[in-house]
Amino acid sequence: MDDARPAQRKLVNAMEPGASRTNYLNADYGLKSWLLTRDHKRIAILYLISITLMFLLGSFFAVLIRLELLTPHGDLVQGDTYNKLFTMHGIVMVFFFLVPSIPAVFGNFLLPLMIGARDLAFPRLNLLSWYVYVVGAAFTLWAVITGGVDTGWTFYTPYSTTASHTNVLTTAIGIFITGFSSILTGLNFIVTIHQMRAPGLTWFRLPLFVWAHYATSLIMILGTPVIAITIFLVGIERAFQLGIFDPALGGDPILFQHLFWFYSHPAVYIMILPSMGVVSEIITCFARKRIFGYEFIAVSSLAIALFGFLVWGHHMFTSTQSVYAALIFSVLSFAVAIPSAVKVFNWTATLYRGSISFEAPMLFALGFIGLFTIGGLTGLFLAALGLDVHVHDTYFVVAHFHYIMVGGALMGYLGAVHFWWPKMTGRMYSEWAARVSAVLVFVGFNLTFFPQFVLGYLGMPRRYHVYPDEFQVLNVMSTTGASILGVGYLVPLCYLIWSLWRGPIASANPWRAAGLEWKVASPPPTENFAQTPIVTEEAYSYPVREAEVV
Amino acid sequence: MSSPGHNVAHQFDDAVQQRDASTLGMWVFLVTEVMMFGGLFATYVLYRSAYPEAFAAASHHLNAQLGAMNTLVLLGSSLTMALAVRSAQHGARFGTVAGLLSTIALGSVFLGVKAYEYAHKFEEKLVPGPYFVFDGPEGTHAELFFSLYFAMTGLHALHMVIGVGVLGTLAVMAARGRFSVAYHNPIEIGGLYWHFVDIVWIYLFPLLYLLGRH
Amino acid sequence: MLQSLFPENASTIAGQVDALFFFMIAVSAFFGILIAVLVVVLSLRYRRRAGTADDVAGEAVHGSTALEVAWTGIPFAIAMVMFYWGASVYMTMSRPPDDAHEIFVVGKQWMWKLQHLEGRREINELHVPIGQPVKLTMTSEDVIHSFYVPAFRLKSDVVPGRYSTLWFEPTKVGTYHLFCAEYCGTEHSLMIGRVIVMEPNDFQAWLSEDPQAVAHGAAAAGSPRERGAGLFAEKGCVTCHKSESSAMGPKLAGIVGRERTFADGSTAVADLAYLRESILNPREKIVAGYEAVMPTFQGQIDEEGLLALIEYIRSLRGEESGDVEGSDG
Amino acid sequence: MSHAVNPHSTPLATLIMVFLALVALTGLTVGVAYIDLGAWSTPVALLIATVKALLVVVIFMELRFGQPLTWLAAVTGVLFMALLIGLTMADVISRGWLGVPGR
Repeated sequence: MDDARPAQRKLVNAMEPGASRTNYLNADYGLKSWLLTRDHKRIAILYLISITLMFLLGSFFAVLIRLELLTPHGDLVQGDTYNKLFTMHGIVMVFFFLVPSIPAVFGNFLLPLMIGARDLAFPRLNLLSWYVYVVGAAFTLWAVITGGVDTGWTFYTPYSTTASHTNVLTTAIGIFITGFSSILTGLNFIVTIHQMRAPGLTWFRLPLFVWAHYATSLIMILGTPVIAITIFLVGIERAFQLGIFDPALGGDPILFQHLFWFYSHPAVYIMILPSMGVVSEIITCFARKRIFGYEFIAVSSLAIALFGFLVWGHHMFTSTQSVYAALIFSVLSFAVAIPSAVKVFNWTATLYRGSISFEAPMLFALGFIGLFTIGGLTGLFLAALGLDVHVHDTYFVVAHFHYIMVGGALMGYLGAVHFWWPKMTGRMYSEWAARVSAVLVFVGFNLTFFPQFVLGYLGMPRRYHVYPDEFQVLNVMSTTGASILGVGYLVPLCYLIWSLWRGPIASANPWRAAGLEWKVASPPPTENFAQTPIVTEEAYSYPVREAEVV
Repeated sequence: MSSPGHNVAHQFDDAVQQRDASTLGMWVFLVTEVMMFGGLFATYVLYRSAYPEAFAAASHHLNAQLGAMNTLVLLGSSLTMALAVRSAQHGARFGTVAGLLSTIALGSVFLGVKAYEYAHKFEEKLVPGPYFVFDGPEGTHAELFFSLYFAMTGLHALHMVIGVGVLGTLAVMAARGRFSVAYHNPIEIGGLYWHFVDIVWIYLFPLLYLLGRH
Repeated sequence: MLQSLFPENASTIAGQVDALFFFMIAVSAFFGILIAVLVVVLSLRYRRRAGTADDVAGEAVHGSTALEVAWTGIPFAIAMVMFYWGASVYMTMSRPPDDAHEIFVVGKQWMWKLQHLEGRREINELHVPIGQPVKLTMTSEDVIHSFYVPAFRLKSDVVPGRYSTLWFEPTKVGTYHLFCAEYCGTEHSLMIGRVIVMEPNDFQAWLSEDPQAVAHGAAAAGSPRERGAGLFAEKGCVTCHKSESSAMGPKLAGIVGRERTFADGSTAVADLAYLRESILNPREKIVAGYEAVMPTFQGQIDEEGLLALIEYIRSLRGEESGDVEGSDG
Repeated sequence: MSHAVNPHSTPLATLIMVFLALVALTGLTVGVAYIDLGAWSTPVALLIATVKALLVVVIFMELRFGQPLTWLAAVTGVLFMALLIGLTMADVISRGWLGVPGR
C-alpha cells in the first residue's frame, strides 16, 4: 500500500516542534470567542457548520422526493406536499448550500492564506455576512416550519404572486436577506485579491483557486443585487396586491423570468467555478507537476463569469420569448461552453507525464472531471434551440443541472473538504473510508441521474408527482442510485467527525503540495503568517524531474 | 517604509493599503447598488415602452415643482458633502463637521418633502394596492407606474435614511477629532455613497416626474 | 424494451429533432469517451509507482499554445454547427404553414380546454387528422402552463395575457401523451391528457358529431366565430365599429395583419395580441383620427370569449372585404 | 506619509462651479420637459441626466483622481446594467417581428 507511508510520516511530522503551538482553534475558547470572531478561519468554520446543516435539510427533502417517485401514482404524499418538497429542496440546496458552499467555507479559509495575507480586507464585514446568512436561513426555516412554500425555487410569476397560498413572502424575505451575505462575501474577496496579495505575488502567480474565486465574486456582486430586487418585487406584489408581474393588471410575467435568470443562470457559475478552482489545485498536487495551460485556465474563469451574463435567455426558449432573442441567447450559450471545455482539456493534459497518486481528494477531482464533462456536454443539448423545445422542463434538464451542481459543484466541495481538512482541523481522516465514499458517490450519482436523461427524452416533465406507468422502471433505478448516493454522503460525515477526536495529527503539508497555505502549520495560527511571505516563484512550482525526451 | 499607525487595522500593512482597500470596497459596493437599481430601471423601461400613455397620465399626478425643488436640495447636499470631504482632506475639523451637518440637514429636508409627497399620494388614493383609485384610462397601468414610483423612490429614500445615519456617525467622530490629514478615509467613503444616492435621484427625477409634460 | 427507452415519433418535426439529437449524442460520446479514456490511460500510465518517493515531481510539460488553440477552435466550430442546426429546426417549428387547421387552446388550473374552429370542444383531449398541419393558438386563464406533446417533440408555454402558437403535422395514427410542462400548482402533474391522431376521414366524422351540443343544448354549441358574432352584438361593439365612415370607432373588416398608425405617430401591426389589448385596454393605443372613447372590457369576457371575438373580427375580412380601407390605420 | 495618503484635493472654486452647472442643468431638464420634442424628449432628458451624473462622478466623487481599477469598477456597473436592460428589451422589441403570436 502506497498510502500507508505518507500517513505514518504525517504522524511523525506531528511530533515536530511546531505541532503544539497555539493555532486559530485553540487561541481562545468559549462560544463568545466564536460568535464574535473576526478571524476568517473561524468564520469559515461557522459557515461549514451552517451549510452542513442546510445540506442535511435539503437532502432530507431529496430523500422524500425520491421515495415518492418510486411509484407512479403518488402514494406517499399529496400533490401539495410534493410541490413543497421539491421547492424547499431547491431553495435550501441552491441558496443556502451550493451558492455559499465553497466560497464561504474554503474561499474564506484559504484566500488570505493563499495570497499571504493576515485576513480578508474587511473582517467585520465577513462576520456580518455570516450573520446575514443565518438570519436569511432563519426566515426560510420559519417558512418551512410554518407550512412550507410551493412555488418551485424559480418563483415563476404569476403563480408565485397570485396563485400560491403558501409562505412565499417569508421565503422571499429569507432569500432577499441571504443575497446580501453573498454580496458581502464577493465584495470582500474582490478587494482582498486586489489589495492584499503578498509582495511578489503577481496575478499570474496566483493559485487557480484564487482566480476562480475572483471570477465567482464578480458574479456575486453583479448578479445577486438583481435577484434581490426581483424577489423584493415579488414580495411587495404579494404583500400589497400590486400588478408588477400580473398580466391581469398589465404586468409581464416574462419580465420576471428575464430578471430571475439574469442572476440565476450566472448563479450556476457561482456554484461551479469555485469547484473548478478546487479541482485545479488537487490535480496539480497529485500529479506532482505545474498545471497545464495555467494562463488559459485562469483567463477561462473570467471568460465564464463575464460571458455567463449573456446567456440567461436559454432558460426561456419555450417561454414565448421572441425567436430573435432566442437565436442570440442560443449562439452565446454555445460560445460560453468553450471556456469550460478548455478547462477540462487542460486538466486532462496535466496528467500527462505526471507522477500521479490517488488519495481521496484526487479521486473526487477525477470524478468531478467525468461528471462535469457529462453535465457540460448535455448543456449543449439544451442550448440547441430545436432540441431544447423538446427537453425543456423535462427530467433531461433535471439530470443536466444535477450533473453540474451535484456531480460538479458537490464533488468539488467534497474534494476540497478532503484536501484541506488536515489544514483546517489538524487531523487526518481515514484514507480508506474516504476512497470508499468517493467511489460510492460516483457510482450512486450516475445511477441516480443518468436514467433521468432517458426519462427526459422520453418526455417525463419535471415537478410531476404522479407520472405514467411506463416511466417507473427508470424512476426506480434513480431512487436506488439515490440510496447509494445518500450513503456516500453520510460516510464522510461519520469519519470526518470521528477524525476530529481520533484522527492522526496532520503535518503542515500532508500532501506535499505547493502553495502558501501549506507553508503554515496545520491548523494555522490566528495571524496566519508571522512575517508577510515574499513570493518569488510561480504557482505549483513542484521540483521538476528531467524529461527523458523533450 | 511606513509602519502601521494606530488607525491601521491588523490585516493591513499600512495606511495606504487600508485606504485603497476601503475605497475600492466602496466602489465595488456601489456597483452592486447600480445593479440593484438596474433591476428596477429595467422594469421601468419595459413598462414605460409598453404603456407610454398611461405612464404620462400617471406622471402628471406627481408634483414636478416639489420634485425639482428636491433635486436642487439634493444637489446642494452633494456640494456640502464635497466640501466636507475637502475640509477633511485639509484637516479642517470645523469645516468637516459643518459640511457633514449641512449635508444631513439638506438630506432631511429632502426626506421631509418626500414624506409630504407620499402623504399626499395617500390622500389622493394613488398608493397602489386594494385602495388605489385612478381617474383616467388604463387605471391598472397607472397603478404599475405608481408601484414603480414607490419602489424606486422608496428604495432611494431608504438609502437616504441610511446615508443620514452614516453621516451622523461620521459627524460625531469628526467632532471628536478622530480624523486628520493622514486619516480621513471614512469621510471620503461616506461621501462616495452620498453622491451615488444623488446620482440615482438625478435619473429618477426626469424619468418619474417629467413625463409628457409638454 | 427499446420502446420504453425512446419516445415515439409521430410528427414531421420529430424526425428532425431526433436527427439533431443523435448528432449531438455522437459528438458528445466522442468527446466524453475521449476525456474518459485519456483520464484513465494517463492516470494509469503515469501513476506513481511503488518505490518512488512521493516528492518526485512530474515532468516540465506546462502548456502548448498550439494545443490550446486547437481545443478552443475545434469545439467552437462544432458548437457553431450545432447552433445552426438547432436554430434551423427551431425556425421550422416557429413558422406555421398558412393552411394549417386551427385550434384554440385555453389552459387553466388544471385542465386544457380546446376548441376547433369548426366548433367542436374538447377537454384534456385533442383530436387531429394525420398528414395535415395543425396550428394551436393558446393562452391561459390563470398562471403559466406549457403544452407539451413528447411524441411530436414540441412544447410551448401558455402564458396568461398573451397568445402563443404551436404547430405540427402528425405522421402516425395513435394516442399520445399531452403534458403540462410548466409547473402550475397542486395538480400540475394531473394536468395531462391525450392527443389522438386520426385518419382524415375519421377526423371529419368526429368533427361533425358533437355530443356536447346534445348534452348542453345549443348555448354551448357553435363555432368560435358564431360565439364571437354573438359577443360582438351583445357587448355593443357593433354600435361604434360599423362600416359607415361616420362611425365612432375604426372599421374592423380586414384589420388583421394591417399596420395601424396611432395618435402619437407610432405604428403597430394589428395581430392577435394587438386585438386582445385593444379590447381590454382600448385607450392605450388610439388609432389616429379617433377619440379615446371606448370602454374597457376587462373582466367582462373570458379568454375563450376573447378568442371567439378575435376570430369573428378576423373573419370579417372575407365577408366585407369591399369595406376595407387603408386610411383608418 | 501624509502625501501618500492624501494625494489630491479638489479646489473650492471647482466644487462650486460644478454645483452651479448641476443647478443649471436641472433647470434645463425641467424646461425641456415642457417643450414638445416628440420621440426625442426621453433621450434628451437622459442625456442631461447623464451629463449631471458624470459631473458628480468625475468631480464630486473624485473619479478623476481614481486609479484605473476605480474607473473599471464604475464602467463595469454601467455596462452590466446596460446588458440587463438591453438584452431584456431585445426580447420585448422583437416579439412581433415574426408575425406569429408567442414567437
